[in-house]
Amino acid sequence: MSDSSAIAHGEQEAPHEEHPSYLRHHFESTEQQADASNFAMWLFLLTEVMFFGGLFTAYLIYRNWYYPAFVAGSHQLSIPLGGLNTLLLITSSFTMAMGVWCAETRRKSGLVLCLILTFILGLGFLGIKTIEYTEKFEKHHVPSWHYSLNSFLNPDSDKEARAAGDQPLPLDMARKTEVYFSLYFAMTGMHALHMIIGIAILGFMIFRARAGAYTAGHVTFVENFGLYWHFVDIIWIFLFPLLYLISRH
Amino acid sequence: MSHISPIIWQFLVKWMTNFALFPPEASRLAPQMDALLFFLILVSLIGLTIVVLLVTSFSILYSKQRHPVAEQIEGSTLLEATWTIIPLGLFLVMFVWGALIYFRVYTPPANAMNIYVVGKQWMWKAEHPGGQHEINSLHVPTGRAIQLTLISQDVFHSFSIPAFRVKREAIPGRYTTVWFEATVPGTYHLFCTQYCGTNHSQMIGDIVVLTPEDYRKWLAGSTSGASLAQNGERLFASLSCAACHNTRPDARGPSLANVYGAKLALSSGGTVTADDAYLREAILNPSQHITQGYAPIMPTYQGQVSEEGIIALVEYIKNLNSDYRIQQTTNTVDLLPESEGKTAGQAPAAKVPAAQGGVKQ
Amino acid sequence: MSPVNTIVSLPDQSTARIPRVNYLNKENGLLSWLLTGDHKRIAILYLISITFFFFIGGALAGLIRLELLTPQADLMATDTYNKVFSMHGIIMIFFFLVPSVPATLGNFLIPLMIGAKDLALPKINLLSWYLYMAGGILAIYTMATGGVDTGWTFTTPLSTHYVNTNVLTTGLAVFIAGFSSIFTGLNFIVTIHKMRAPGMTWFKLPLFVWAHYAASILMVLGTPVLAIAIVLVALERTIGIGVFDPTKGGDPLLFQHLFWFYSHPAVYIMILPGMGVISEVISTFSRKRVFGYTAVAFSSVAIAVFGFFVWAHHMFIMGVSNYAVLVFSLLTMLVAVPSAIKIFNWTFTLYKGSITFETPMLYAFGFMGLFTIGGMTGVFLGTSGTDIHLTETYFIVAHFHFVMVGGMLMAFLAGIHFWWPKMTGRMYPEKISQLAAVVTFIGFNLTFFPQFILGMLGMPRRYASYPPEFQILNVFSTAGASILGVGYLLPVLYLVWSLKYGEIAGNNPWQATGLEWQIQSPPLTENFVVMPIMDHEAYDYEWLERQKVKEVASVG
Amino acid sequence: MSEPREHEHHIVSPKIYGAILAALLVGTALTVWASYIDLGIFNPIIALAIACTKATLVVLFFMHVKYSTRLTKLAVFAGVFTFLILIGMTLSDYISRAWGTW
Repeated sequence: MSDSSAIAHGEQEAPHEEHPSYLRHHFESTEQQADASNFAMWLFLLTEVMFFGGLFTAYLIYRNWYYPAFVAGSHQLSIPLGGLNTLLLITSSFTMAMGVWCAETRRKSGLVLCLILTFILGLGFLGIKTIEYTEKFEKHHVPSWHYSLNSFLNPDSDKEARAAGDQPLPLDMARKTEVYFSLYFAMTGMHALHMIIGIAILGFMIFRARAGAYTAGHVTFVENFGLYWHFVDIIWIFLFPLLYLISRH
Repeated sequence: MSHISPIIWQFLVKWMTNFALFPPEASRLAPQMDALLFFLILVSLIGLTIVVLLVTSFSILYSKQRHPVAEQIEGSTLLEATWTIIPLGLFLVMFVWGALIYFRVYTPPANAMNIYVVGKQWMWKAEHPGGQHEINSLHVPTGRAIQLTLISQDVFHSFSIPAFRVKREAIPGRYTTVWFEATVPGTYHLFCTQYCGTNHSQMIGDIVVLTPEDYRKWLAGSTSGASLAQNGERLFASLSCAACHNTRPDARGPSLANVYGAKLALSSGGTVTADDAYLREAILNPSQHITQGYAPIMPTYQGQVSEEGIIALVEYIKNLNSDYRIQQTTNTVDLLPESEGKTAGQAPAAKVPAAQGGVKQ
Repeated sequence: MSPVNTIVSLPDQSTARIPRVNYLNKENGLLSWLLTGDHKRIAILYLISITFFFFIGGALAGLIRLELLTPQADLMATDTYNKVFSMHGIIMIFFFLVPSVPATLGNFLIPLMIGAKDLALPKINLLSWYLYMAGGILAIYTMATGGVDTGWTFTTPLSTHYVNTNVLTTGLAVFIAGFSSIFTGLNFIVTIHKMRAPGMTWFKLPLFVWAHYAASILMVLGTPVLAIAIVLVALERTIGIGVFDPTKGGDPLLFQHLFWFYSHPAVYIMILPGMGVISEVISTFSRKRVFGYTAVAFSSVAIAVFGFFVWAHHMFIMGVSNYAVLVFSLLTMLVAVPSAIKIFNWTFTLYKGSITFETPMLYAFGFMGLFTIGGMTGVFLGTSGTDIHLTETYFIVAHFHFVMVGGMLMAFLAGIHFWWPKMTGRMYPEKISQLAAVVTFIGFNLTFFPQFILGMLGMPRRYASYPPEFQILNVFSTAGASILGVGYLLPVLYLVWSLKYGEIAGNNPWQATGLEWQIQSPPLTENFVVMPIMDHEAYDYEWLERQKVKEVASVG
Repeated sequence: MSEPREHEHHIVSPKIYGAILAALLVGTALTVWASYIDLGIFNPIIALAIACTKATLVVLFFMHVKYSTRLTKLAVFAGVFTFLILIGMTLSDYISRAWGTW
């Protein structure tokens, strides 16, 4: 039987020099490998865009239908906390970008520092999110969870609503705030889930980075994680104005 | 297509119906739908025949025995353009033709007699304007445009009458409409075609098409005493709607007389036509439907009135519209049981314009 | 030399041997399979598991047909029937049709066809198989512990508030399987972009690869929308958020928008790879380059792109706005055109060819006939007027079974027979497999053609009992299903038999031109010993002849 | 093998990262500030415009798309495009439902 060289004009590969240990057998060059995994990461982010796309579609429809309820619901959120979270997340995106730069320029301690900072900022974000969620829980603004319309029917009895100068909503519209909070929890919840996954991976990366895994020329993993982290940041960049900043004047 | 040869057409449809290959045609719309269906079947058959003929003849002509060496052909832009443009043209014809029929099925004529249908797991409840209730059956007269206003109490259902070629989804929380005009007396299938849970396949019933005389008898025999609008009036009073919706100059709510079908200016800006769907929404979600010049003080009745109750209210409000009342009365006068004596003679004459009203052949 | 009515050329059976080293025997032991990164081994894993799920789904289909033998619900209670058809749909769609050709044949062949050593992301590839298995086992588990009766469409508010079966676990199973599909598609796209051999330009790619590329785009961009729709259903069912709940102000139609945004492109995910198989088979057995290669390649991409614009044609009578119906109906007509182009291009590939009728070709002919019917009846449903009468009846059932079973399953079987020698190194038995192809075709038509008439008559789908006048056609259908069952069992038997007793196939039994046929069968784990260089067009049979002449010359 | 790379792997300098961070922070402040002013219909438009600008900055610089191959740019474009189809075509139904029957 003929062997697999049946293609007569296959070109004999140049006897290759020692491969870097991270080059997997089926790639021809490290560049091809890096390219491929980078592109794969981008495709994965496309699926994430569409995943959140469904939520944004729902948001747009109901915001058009139940605008007063969305305004009143939005006024229950705290801009200082939301704004602080935006700052934390944007800064963590910056430290992550710096981390990638450190890895590219082979600065091990810089990379570890950046990753730890990102880790802490991410945890801070989740901490504040927890505070916000707890507040919603205490005020019975979690859909279906003894959901209370009090803040919307009697805004004077409610600190946030009074501060925003809300007028009482009619009962039928007040009920629609549940749709707002459904979307609020679905959107921020899905976002927080992505944050938790990201932070878990970050923790793993910090250990590997201290062992010098990413500063030996193979930075794909850090780069790809960076893409993921920035994507999560972008989602928040949209969530913040859409959920927190409806008609604040 | 029916104009090509009515005789062949009749033969075709009768024959196929007889052999249970095709449902009976029992509405004015059915032949129009069937014309398009036969066109589609014809195009499909021709297309399929072309493909099968070509494949078979090529297989015979160019089998390896007869044609040992293949001739390499790159392709042919002209041929490919042909089988891009011809199907596209045919599909566009189908699109236009189909869209015309679609409009016809879902655009009831103005003078149609309205019957309300509520779907719930697992039955159909029909409410006639005269107050007759039916479950899992629907009695309709021939020669009269009937509009169904459908709503579901729980999940999606679908009201399907194959013999009339009509079907419409009953949606929770929203009215949908469909109309038909039955032509042949008889009993036809009513199916729920949208899967709706355990007893989906038992959510079936009969559409009983009666001649106007029989229908009159049926109406007289199954009346419940009060018409739908009268039920609505009673409900209107018991919910104290008239406390605000009255004609006094200091009324807190707009008067509902002649509101049905009117263009209303809303306080949120914009205008809206007050149709059935609007009236229902205004009862359940009033704050989004405040008429200009009134304060948003109306409470919601969500959870306090059943779908049947809302239907009665809507019918009552519709009947406050003098045009609507007059039109419905003149339209259905020959069908009212008590009018048997005086209109029996002129009924056929009155029927013709009504029958011609909706559908242009 | 060779018989006139076949192109099969096998090596001398007395001396031929399966290559000593190949991907099947490189490593041994169960673990070497379960931890493999080799795309060919993963393809085999997929093939075995997909066959398993196919027969589970098939058994459920058998139960459905048996129940419908009589007008009353006498074999099982209506709620059992509802669970059976729901699980039939879920298993067949998410665990058979979506992964069928891509995950088995695509996985096996794409690297071979483009001259790569493996898919770009072997570990992700293995992960996607594990996800598929996790989803599949969860689906079987839900079936064993009570099943689900929402239908495969999970329509709200039925699925969120009105049934008390295992919606959550089934949803989770579909969710997981969805990610398996996303990873497969992602892997294909990266591989096709980044791993092509030198000289393998886009327009030298086999059409099989083009079709998979188009399908992969749909997998990557469509599936996540299904995922979020399922997540929202799950949240609505568990904690009661109000996104789809009409009593809380949500719109149940929104769920259908999101669901069909995936599930309509999903039918193209299912059919496009099948079209890829048909292109290869028809070209090989008529010894001709595919007629209008570029048109066929671009029609795949056109189907993928337009596929995203037409989803609301599933909702014509559901209360979407009439204007939207117009737009979506028109776009549906446009997406029908590329399919018509493909059918005619395949037909004209036969013109002036040199045709032989081995089993894959018979299946391909079956595909062309049945897919033409399936496609044309799709136009009945895309035409908004006739859709009113035909939707939600057995016409729909017949239509998508013609496309999915008559189209995709025929293509799958064509592909399995076509590449069986490459995958195993042995030929399947020709006569009995031709018989199986014919039996399948007859059984299929007998099963599903009566359902078109049932649909015309108005018999609704998903009915456990039906008016007695529909019985005769249902009896025909059930009778056909039993023939169809035989047609599907036969290949399993003789293909397994051929693993040990089949003739040795040699490198290129069909004299085909793809790169995968130029290497040993079964291939080495690393596919190519030397990096192949693509210096000829796809489907260049003259190049193949020259190669043979050269080989003879060099040996002589 | 693959498309010829248009650029060698480009390393973005920390200075640019710093500038982007500053721009993002300013954008955040701006969007909060703008939300307190009554601009009528323009409130959501401005909020979205700022968010889109910020997202674009992140994509171009933090995610290196500005220095990436055409393929990556195409992928980003495809994602945005499909996202817009999902939103646009779904909304087309919801918007035209309000137009009434005909």
